[in-house]
Amino acid sequence: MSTFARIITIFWKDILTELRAREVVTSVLVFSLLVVVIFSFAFSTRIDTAELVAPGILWAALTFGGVLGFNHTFAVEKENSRLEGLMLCPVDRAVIYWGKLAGSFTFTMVVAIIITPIFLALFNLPLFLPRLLLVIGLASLGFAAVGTLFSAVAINTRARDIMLPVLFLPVVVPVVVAAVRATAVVLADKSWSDMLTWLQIMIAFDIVYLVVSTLVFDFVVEE
Amino acid sequence: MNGRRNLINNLLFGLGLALMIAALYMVFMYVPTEKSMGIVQRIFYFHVSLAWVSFLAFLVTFVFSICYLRKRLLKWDYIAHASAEVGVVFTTLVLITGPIWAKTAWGIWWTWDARLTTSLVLWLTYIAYLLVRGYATEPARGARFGAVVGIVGFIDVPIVFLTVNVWRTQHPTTIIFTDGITAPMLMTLVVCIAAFTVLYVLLTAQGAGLKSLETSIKRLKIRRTG
Amino acid sequence: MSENARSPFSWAIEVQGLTKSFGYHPALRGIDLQVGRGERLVIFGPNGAGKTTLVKILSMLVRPSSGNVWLDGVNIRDKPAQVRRKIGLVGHQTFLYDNLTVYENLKFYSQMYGIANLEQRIQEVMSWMQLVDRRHDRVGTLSHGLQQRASLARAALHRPSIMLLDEPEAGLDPQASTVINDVMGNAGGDGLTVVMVTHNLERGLELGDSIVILNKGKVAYRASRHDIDTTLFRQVYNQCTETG
Amino acid sequence: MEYLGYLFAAYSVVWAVIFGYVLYMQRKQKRLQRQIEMLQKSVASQISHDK
Repeated sequence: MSTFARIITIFWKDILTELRAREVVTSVLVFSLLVVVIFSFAFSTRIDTAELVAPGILWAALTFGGVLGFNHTFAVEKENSRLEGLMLCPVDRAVIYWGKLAGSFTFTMVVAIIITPIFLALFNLPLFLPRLLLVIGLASLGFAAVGTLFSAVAINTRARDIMLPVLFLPVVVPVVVAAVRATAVVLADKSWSDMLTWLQIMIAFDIVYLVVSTLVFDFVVEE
Repeated sequence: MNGRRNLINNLLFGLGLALMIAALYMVFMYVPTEKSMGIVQRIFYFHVSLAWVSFLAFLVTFVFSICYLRKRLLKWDYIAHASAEVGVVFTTLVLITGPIWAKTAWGIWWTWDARLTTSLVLWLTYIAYLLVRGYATEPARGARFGAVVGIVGFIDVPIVFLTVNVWRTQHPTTIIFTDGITAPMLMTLVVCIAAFTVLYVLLTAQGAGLKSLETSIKRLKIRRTG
Repeated sequence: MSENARSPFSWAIEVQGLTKSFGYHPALRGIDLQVGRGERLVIFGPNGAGKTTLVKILSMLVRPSSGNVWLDGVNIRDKPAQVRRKIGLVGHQTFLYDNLTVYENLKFYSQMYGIANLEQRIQEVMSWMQLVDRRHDRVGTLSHGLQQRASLARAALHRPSIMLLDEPEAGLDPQASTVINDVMGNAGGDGLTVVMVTHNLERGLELGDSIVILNKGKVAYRASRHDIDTTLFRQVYNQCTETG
Repeated sequence: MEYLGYLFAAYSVVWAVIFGYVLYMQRKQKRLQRQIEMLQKSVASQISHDK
């Protein structure tokens, strides 16, 4: 069986477990919504200022939600020593990374796709913004690339719930900045060329982190 | 071997001391006061030297992290770890002296300029590096995780810099000198950077030596107690 | 040359000068060991003797600090994927996903191992472990003994030539114990080599062709079943467990 | 010249922190030295004990 088929196997296993347990998506969804609500109060948002603060609030919610979700990525494998079971399989360690990455990327996307329309409605912004989907996709990929790697690091530390955000947040600063700016461009209905730089930054970040994580993942999981 | 190492250490120490005295002399006596900003501009020499050397420290951590993961020799890890520690201390100083200078030069403590933001992110990343080592369930794991963070975190630096640069296009950094940098200023800066580089090398070597000693002692203790 | 290539008629497991330390703690301090094909080796030893570490190195979950390991004549450093196919491991835990059914778990692992005719093979191992009527139960709902049997099924899926059992009897029901007897009994016949770590002296002595006592990361005693000196064995074992 | 205080503050902080770090390393070294002495003693006592 090919490498790709094995990545899909791990991915499908994660989807199936998530469909049964509904642990990750539900909790992340609720948490992200709460962040949106709290930030709206914190900035005492009115409709006329919405466009200014909205991108920031959306991405704060998705970033913190992401941290919560990625905590789960490898915590699931730690139970029952399942990670050892995976490690026994005659596959390249990068396959395990990509399989887990596919799962966490999907969960991040699902949460973002549900949260964003709710969020836009709450702030009386236009709901149908196809360009936003591209921004969400690129940012989620960057989040998942870093989050999956650091999730595997964090599960083998004490105080692992704290370790993940401490590792994850500084590194994803470029993605957060780029996603906020690109979202602002979309909300203000400006042209493609205005968001091009931000999209490029996200693409560069995604590629760099997918490559580097693939290379170093081996050292994270191998004793 | 040990004797030679001691000699090198003493020579470096002497050199460092001489350079540091020279640097202080140049900063306070030799270099003329910059016209537009006045005397406070003299913070610049140490501030910039510290920033450069902390960047060098993280570069060393990056390189030795890669070496450690390839060969798994503990001595590479000691150097990477010690270097990151010194880097964090120096970056902390950059983040303290920066605002003091900024307050007088620009009238604000902090601005989300590319350099400042990058330094802050760098500082947070290497705090995470030290934390992940401290919280790892085994020292061998800590070394591996540290190396991974040391690599991934360092690669982030140019991306952060680029991003923040585009994000905030107005640069306060362009108005450091109204007349451009003069020869005495450049000389002073070079001597300061040299002094801090030597200090960095001394501190890192000392730190790595301590880590190596600590490990041998722990191993001996375990062997004795069974 | 001799470092890497071994003749095809070599040992099933050959370990040379193996050491492993976790940070400051030496877990293994120089192990030399040969296990023949079809041999059933039982490893005893007090807690912290390095038994689990040894098993984890043999199953390539942990990489050695120094020394060499050959499985079926292949150095484990050289061809990890090829070596991993030879190994079946039953550890302290099942490695199974509670939310998936027995069948789904086995299917997941078959796909990861790239097993041909996987439906047929899953059917085979399930009937061997008497799990067929529980195939659509989620693993989380099964008793500990049944879970352990599912774990054995998982380990046997890819027809490993070397089966590593790390205290498989912990919390096992009698029926599952007979399955282990079965595994151990089958060994040799179809060339299956078994290494079992256990605390149960009687069963270990009864099932093993040869036995090893590990203590403080070293081999303290080694004998085959035929020439085992029971009094010496007891003496060494008691000594180890007292000081350990 | 009112900014002289700032200049003074900046340089004092630099020296204080570097000095603190050196002190921290020195204390660590002393602690390790003590541990070595303890180990030496225990080795010595064991050797005399064995005799």
